[in-house]
Amino acid sequence: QDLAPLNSDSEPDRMDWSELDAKFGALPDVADGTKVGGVSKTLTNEYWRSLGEGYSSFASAHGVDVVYQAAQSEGDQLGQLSIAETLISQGFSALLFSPQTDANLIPALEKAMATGVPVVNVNDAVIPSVAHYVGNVQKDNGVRVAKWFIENHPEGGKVAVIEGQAGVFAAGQRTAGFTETIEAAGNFEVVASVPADWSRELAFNAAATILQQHPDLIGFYANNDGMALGVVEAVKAAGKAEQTAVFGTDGISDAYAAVRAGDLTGTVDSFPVLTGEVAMEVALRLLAGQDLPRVVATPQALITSENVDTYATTDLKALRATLMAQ
Amino acid sequence: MNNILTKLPFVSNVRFRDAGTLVGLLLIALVFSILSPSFLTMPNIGNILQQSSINACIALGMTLVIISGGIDLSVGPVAALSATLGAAMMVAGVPVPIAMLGAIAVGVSCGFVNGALIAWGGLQPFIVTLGGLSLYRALALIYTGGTPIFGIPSEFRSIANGAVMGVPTPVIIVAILALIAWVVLTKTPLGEYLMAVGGNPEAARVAGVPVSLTKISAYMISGALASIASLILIGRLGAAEPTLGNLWELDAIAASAIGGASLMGGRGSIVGTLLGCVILGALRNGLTLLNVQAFYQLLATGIIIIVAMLIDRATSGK
Amino acid sequence: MNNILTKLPFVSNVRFRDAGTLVGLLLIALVFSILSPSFLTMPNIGNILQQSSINACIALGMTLVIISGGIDLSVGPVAALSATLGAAMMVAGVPVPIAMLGAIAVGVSCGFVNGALIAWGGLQPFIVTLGGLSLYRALALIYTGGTPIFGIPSEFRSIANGAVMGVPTPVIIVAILALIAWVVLTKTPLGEYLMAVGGNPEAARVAGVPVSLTKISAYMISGALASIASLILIGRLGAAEPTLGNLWELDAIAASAIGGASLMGGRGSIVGTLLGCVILGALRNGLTLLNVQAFYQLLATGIIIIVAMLIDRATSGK
Amino acid sequence: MTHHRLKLSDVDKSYGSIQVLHGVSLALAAGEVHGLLGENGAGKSTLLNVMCGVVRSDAGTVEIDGMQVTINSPADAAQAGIAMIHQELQQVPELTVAQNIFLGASRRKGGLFVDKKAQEAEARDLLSTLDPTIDVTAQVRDLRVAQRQIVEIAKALRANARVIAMDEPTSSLTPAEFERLVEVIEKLTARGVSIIYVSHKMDEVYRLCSSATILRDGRFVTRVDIPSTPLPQVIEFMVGRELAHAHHNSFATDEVMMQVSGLTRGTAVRGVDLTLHKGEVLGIAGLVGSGRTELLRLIAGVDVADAGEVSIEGQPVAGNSPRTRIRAGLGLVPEERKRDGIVSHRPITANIGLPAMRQFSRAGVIRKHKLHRRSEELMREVNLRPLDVTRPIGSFSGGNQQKAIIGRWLAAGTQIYLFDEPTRGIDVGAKAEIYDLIETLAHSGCGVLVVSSEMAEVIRLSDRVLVMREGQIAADLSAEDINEANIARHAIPGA
Ligand SMILES: Nc1ncnc2c1ncn2[C@@H]1O[C@H](COP(=O)(O)OP(=O)(O)OP(=O)(O)O)[C@@H](O)[C@H]1O
Ligand SMILES: Nc1ncnc2c1ncn2[C@@H]1O[C@H](COP(=O)(O)OP(=O)(O)OP(=O)(O)O)[C@@H](O)[C@H]1O
Ligand SMILES: [Mg+2]
Ligand SMILES: [Mg+2]
Repeated sequence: QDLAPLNSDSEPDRMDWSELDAKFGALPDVADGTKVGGVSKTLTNEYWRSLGEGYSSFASAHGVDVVYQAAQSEGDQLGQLSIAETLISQGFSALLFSPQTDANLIPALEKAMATGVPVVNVNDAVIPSVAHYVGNVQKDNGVRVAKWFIENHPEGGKVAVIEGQAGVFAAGQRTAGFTETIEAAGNFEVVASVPADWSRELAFNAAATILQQHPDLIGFYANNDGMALGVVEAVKAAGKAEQTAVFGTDGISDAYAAVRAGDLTGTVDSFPVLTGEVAMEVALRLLAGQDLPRVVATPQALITSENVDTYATTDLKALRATLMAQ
Repeated sequence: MNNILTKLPFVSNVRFRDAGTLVGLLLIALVFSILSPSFLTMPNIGNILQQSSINACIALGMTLVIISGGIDLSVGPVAALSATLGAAMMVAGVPVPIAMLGAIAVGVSCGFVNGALIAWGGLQPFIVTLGGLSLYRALALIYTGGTPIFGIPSEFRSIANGAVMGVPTPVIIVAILALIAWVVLTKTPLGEYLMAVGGNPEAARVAGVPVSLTKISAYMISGALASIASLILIGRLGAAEPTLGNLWELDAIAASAIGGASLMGGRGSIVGTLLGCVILGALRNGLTLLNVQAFYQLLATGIIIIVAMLIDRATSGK
Repeated sequence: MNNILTKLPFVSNVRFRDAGTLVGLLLIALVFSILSPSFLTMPNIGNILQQSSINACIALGMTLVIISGGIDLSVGPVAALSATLGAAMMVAGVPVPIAMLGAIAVGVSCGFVNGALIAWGGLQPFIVTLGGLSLYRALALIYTGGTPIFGIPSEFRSIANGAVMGVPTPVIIVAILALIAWVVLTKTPLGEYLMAVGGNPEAARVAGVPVSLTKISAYMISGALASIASLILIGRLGAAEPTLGNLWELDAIAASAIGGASLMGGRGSIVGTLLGCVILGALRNGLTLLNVQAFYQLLATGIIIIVAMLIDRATSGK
Repeated sequence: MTHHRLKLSDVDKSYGSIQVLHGVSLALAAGEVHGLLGENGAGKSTLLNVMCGVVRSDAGTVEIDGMQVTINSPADAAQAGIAMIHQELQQVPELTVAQNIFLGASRRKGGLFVDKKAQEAEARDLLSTLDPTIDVTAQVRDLRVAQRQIVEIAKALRANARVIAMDEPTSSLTPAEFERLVEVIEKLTARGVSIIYVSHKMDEVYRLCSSATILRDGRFVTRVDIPSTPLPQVIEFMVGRELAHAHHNSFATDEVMMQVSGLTRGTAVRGVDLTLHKGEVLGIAGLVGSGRTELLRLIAGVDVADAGEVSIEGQPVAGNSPRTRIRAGLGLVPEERKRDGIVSHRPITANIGLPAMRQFSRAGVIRKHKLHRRSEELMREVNLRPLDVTRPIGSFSGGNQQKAIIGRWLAAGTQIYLFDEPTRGIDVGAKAEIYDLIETLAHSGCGVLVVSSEMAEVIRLSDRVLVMREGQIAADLSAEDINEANIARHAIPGA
C-alpha cells in the first residue's frame, strides 16, 4: 500500500507526543533482545548528540539495546546511506533515521520495509514514503520567532535572516515560516536573508555586513544556534546589543547560557533529548503492534530570559510535566 | 571488486604498482574480518561493492582527468545538475532512454565548459572546477527551487535496483564502464594522449598531440561519468535532489590517489582506482559493522588513508 | 587590503602578474559600488578587510606550500584543533600568552606531521593532507566531545576585537604576517629554496638545497598560520568550536590561485594572494549587501571566480 | 627551374622585447645535408622551432619545393613533411619507447585502437640500425640519456619526412653511435631527404655537411660550402674572431685532495678506487653505460652508495647528501641539465645562488645586490649571452645554461669540480672558454674530475685518464699513454 508523500508539517494523520499515554496506554513490555539502530546526520552538532542521549536513556530504561551511528560530517549523503545499509544487514528490530536529505536514505528505507523492520523518520529531512515520523514542525520554529517580534515590536522595523546551507529542508522551512509570518504583519521589512552555511564565522561576517548597511536593524533570526551565537558577537562588536534582538533555533546548551547571560534574546528549543525519547517510545510501541498515527509531533518552545529557568532543566520528568502543561 | 576483477581479462596485466594497493586492501580486509565475523560474508561483500560503485564511477573519470594533469572538483554538482534535469524529463513523461541520454548530455556539456576554460582559456583546473562547484550546484538549486524531484518512473528504478546473478546492477554497470575506461586508457590513442599531456605537455604539443582536445575530452568523460553515477543514484533513491553529490570529489580523488594516480599528472591506473574505491568502501563498512562512533570513524579514516599510502609505498618499493 | 598595501614598501615591487589580479579586484569593486552605495564606504571597506583577514592568514601559508609544490587541505581542521586546545588552556587559567603559544605549537606540530609524511615518507601532499583533514578534525571533535568551548578570557578577546587608529587588529596582525611572509619568500634563503623545490626538486637537491626540510618548513608555517587564524577567530567569536575551519582550504587555495600561484609548484606571490583574498571577501560582502538570494549567491560566486581568472589572464597577458 | 627543397626567408622572432631572429634565411636542396652553425644563443634552435611550428615567427615565409606553406603548429609541419629532433629531448617519460616514437601518429587497428604490436615492430625496425639494444617496450624514464636521444632520432625517422631538422642529435652519443647515425643519414639522403644538421662538433659537420648557414646573434652571416671552407674560417664567421689554438697545461701536484675507495652501487659501479690530486684534471673515459655518470653522482652524494667511502684531504666525508658533499667542497655539473641542473623559471641569479645562500646572506636575509653583482661578474667571465642575470635560466640557450651551472660552483667556492659531459651542447667558442676555465681551476689548486664521451676532450684536458668498463676502473693512463687507441682498448669489454 503506497503512502501519499509525507509533509510532516501538514500531515493530517498526526498526534501530539503528550497524548501517547492517554490514547495508547502505558508502553507495553518490550520483547527480550530487542535491538534498535539509530542513524543520525552528524555528531558534530549538539542537537544530534542529545537526540542519541534520548534514544539510549529511554532504551536502557526498558532494557533495549541501541546502536547510534552518524555520518562523518553533515552533508555526507552517501556515507550515511552506507551506514544505514550496513546496519540493516546486521538485523535490527527497528530503525530510527534522521536523514541528511529527503531522499538519501530511501534505498535503506525500502530495504528495511522489505524485511518488515519498522523505520521511524526522526526529525529534520522527511522521507516522503516513510510510514512514521517523529519530530517538530520545522516551519513553526520561524513562526514562533516572528510572533515574538510582532508582539514585542508592535511598531515594526527592519529584520534580517541568517540562513543555513542553501537547499537544506530545515533551513528553507524555518526561513519561510519566519519570513511569511513577519511579512504578513505588514510593518516589518526583511532587509536581508542570506546564507551562512551553518557556520558561526560566516554568520558573524554576514551579520556585521548587514548591520553596517542597516544600522537601525531591530533583529536577527538565525536558522540554528551556532550561527545565532556568531551573530550575537557581531551585534556586540557593533555596539547594538540593546537595539538588536537575536534569535536562534535548536536550544543547545550554549544557547541557553547565552540567553541567561542576556546575549542571545532567545532560541526555539525543540528538546532533542525528549524528542529522542519519544522517537524511541514510538519505535517500541510500533514493535508492540500498536497502530500509531503517521506523525507524532514533538514539542518546541521559544526560550527567552523570562522562561529560561523553567526549561533549562536536566530533569526530564519535570520538563515533560512543564511541556504537558502547555 | 577484486573477486570480479580476477575474472576480467585485464588482470593479467595488473601492474606492479597496483599490487601495492591490493596489499593495502587485503590488510584492511584481514583486520576487519578478524574483528567482525560478518565482514567477509557474501552479502556484505555485495554491500561493499554496491556502496563503492558510485564513487568508482566518479573516480574513473577523475582518474582520467588526473592523468591528463588536471583535477575535477565539480563532479558532485555536475551529477546533481544532470540528475535533476534528467529526473525532470522522466517525470514530464520523456521516455526513459531519452531522458538518460539527456542527463548524460548535461554532464558532458558541463565537462566541456570546464575543459574549454582550462584548455582554451588557459586557466588552472583547480580553480575552474572550484568555480564550477558553485556554478553547477547553483543551477541545480535554481532549477529545482531547492526541492527534490520525486516520482522517478519505476521502470527506470528497477534498472538501478536490480541484480544479475546476485550481482547488483550498479556494480555491473560500473564494471563495464571500468573496462571501457581501461581500454580507452591503455589501448586507444586518446589514452596515450592523456598520459602524454599529463606527463609532458610540451613534448605532447611538439609531437602534434591535440593537447587542448585531449584535455577537454578528459573533462567531458568525467562529466559523463558523473551523470551516469547520478543516474544510478537517483534510480536507487527514487528521487533527484539538487544537493546530491556533496563531497563526491574528495572521495573520488582519494580513491584515485590511493590507487596510484599522481596529481602531478601522467600517472594513474584504472585497476588501482577501483581498488582505491573498494578500500574506502570497505573502510566505511567495516567501521560501521564494528559500531565505531562517528568521531572515531573520522579518526580511523584519516589514519587508514595515510597508512594505506605508506603500505603501498613500502610494497611498491619506490 | 589594497589601501594598506600601498603604504607598505613592497608595493613598489608589485610584479606585473599581480597587476592582473588588481584589475580583477577593481572591476569587482566597480560593479558592486554601482549596485550598492554602501559598498565603497570606509566602514564597509574595513569590514571587507576584517572579513578577509582570516582567509588571508590561512592563504599566506597555503601560498608558501603551493610554491613548494604541495597543497595543504588540512588547514581547517588544524585550526580547529589548535583553537580548541588553546581555548581549553585559556579557560583552565593558563596565562593567555602561553595558551597562544601552545595553540601555535599545536598547529606547527600538525604541520610537521604533514610535512614529514610528505618529505620523508614520500607521499603525495594531496592525499596526506586529505588524511589530515579527517585526522585533525577527529582529534578536535574527540577532545571537545563535539561541543564548543566558551568562556574565552576577555583580555584575549579584546585583542582580536580591538582596532588601532580605526584599523581592526586582525587586519594589522595579518598585514604584519603578510609582510613577514613576503620577506621570507623574496629575501631569505628559505624563499629561494621554496621556489627551487617547487620548480625542480631534483635540481634543487643536486644544488644542495635541503629539500625535505624546506618542504617540512612550508607545512609547519602553514600550520602556524592556521593556528594564528584560529586564534583571531576565537577571539572574535568568543568560542572555539571543533567544527571551525570547515572549507577554509578551498577559500585559501582559491585566493592563492586567483593571486597567481601555480598548483604545479614553483610560482606564487604574496601580494597576489592578498589581492585574491580581498576579491573573495569583497565578493561575499557585496552579495550580502545586495541581499542576493542564497542560490544566486552560489551562482554569482562560481561565475565571478571564473571571470576573475579570465580577466586576470587577459590582463597579465600570457 | 629547380626549387629548393626547403626555403626559409626573412624570419623574425622576438620573445617579449628581445628580438632573437633578425630576417634570417636558409635554403637547402633535396638530398642535401646542410649545417646550421652558430654560437650558443645564436638562434639555431629558435629558427628550427619556427620551421616546425613549435613557436610562431613574427615574420617570414616557408617554402617547400617552391610552394609556400603556412606552419602554425607541429601538425602543420608534419603535414608539410618536416620533422625535427629537438635539442631538449621532448619525451613523455611514462610512455614506452614505441609509444614515444609514435606519439601523435599512432598506428591504428580497427580505426579505434592503437596497434601496439605494429608500433613495436616498426619501432624495433627503426632502432635496429641505430641501437638494437633498446627495448621498445621499456618506459622512456628508465632509459639513459644517450638511449633517449636515439629514441628521439628514431621518432624523427618514423615520420618519413622530406626534411629532418636535427638539433644537436649527437650531444650525448658516442663515436660508435655517431657512425651509425652517419649511415642512417646517408641512406636518407640517398632517398632525397634533406637534413638540417645543428652541431657544435665541427668534425661531425665536416664529415656530414655539404654546405652550412652561419648565424651570429640572430642574424644571417653567410652561407658556406663545407669541405671547401677551412675550419678556422667557419669558426671566425661563427664567433667573429679567431680562436687561439690551445695546448694542454698541467698544474697537477702530488698533494692528495680526494680519495675514493671501494665505491659501489649495484652493478653500475663496482668497487671504484681513485685519487685526485690538487691541481689535477682527472679524466674519466669509457663507453656509454660504463658507469661514469653513476660514479660522479655517488661521489657528489646525489645517489647513495652501497659501500665505499669518499675522503677529502684525508678526512672521510660524513653524510651522503649533496648538501653535505657540497659543504665538503664538492660540486657536480650534471649531465642532464634540464632534469638535474636548472630551476627553469627562476633567474640566473637564483640558480647560481642556490648552494651558497648562506654566503650571500646576512642575518638570514639574502643580500640580493651582492648575489646579483657576483653573478654578473662570473657570467661575464664565462661570457653568458645575453648577459642578463635576471632572466629565467630556462629562456637561455642550452650552452648558456651550462655556463650558469658552472658559475654556481664558482660562486660557492667549490674545491673539487665534478664535470659530467661539460661541453655537451656547447659551441666551439664557449668550449674553448670552458677548457680555459677548467685549466684556471686547476691552476688555482682545485681538483677536477671530467667525464666526457668526446675522446678529444678527455685527451685535451686531462693530466691523467681513468678508463671505466662495466662499472670498474679498467685502466689508469697518464702522460704519453693518453691516446685514443689506448683508451678505446681499455674501454671495450673483451678487447
Ligand atoms: N622562451 C624564450 N624566452 C625568451 N628568450 C628566449 C626563449 N627561448 C630562447 N630565447 C633566447 O633566444 C636566443 C636564441 O636561442 P636558441 O635556443 O635559438 O639558441 P641556439 O642557437 O639554439 O643555442 P644553443 O647552441 O646553445 O642551443 C637566446 O638568446 C635565448 O636566450
Ligand atoms: N635509469 C636507469 N635505470 C636502469 N639502469 C640504469 C639507469 N641509469 C643508468 N643505468 C645503468 O647504470 C650503469 C651506468 O650508467 P651511467 O649512466 O652511469 O653510464 P655512463 O657511462 O655515464 O653513460 P652515459 O653516457 O649514458 O651517461 C649502466 O649499466 C646503465 O645501464
Ligand atoms: Mg639550440
Ligand atoms: Mg654519463
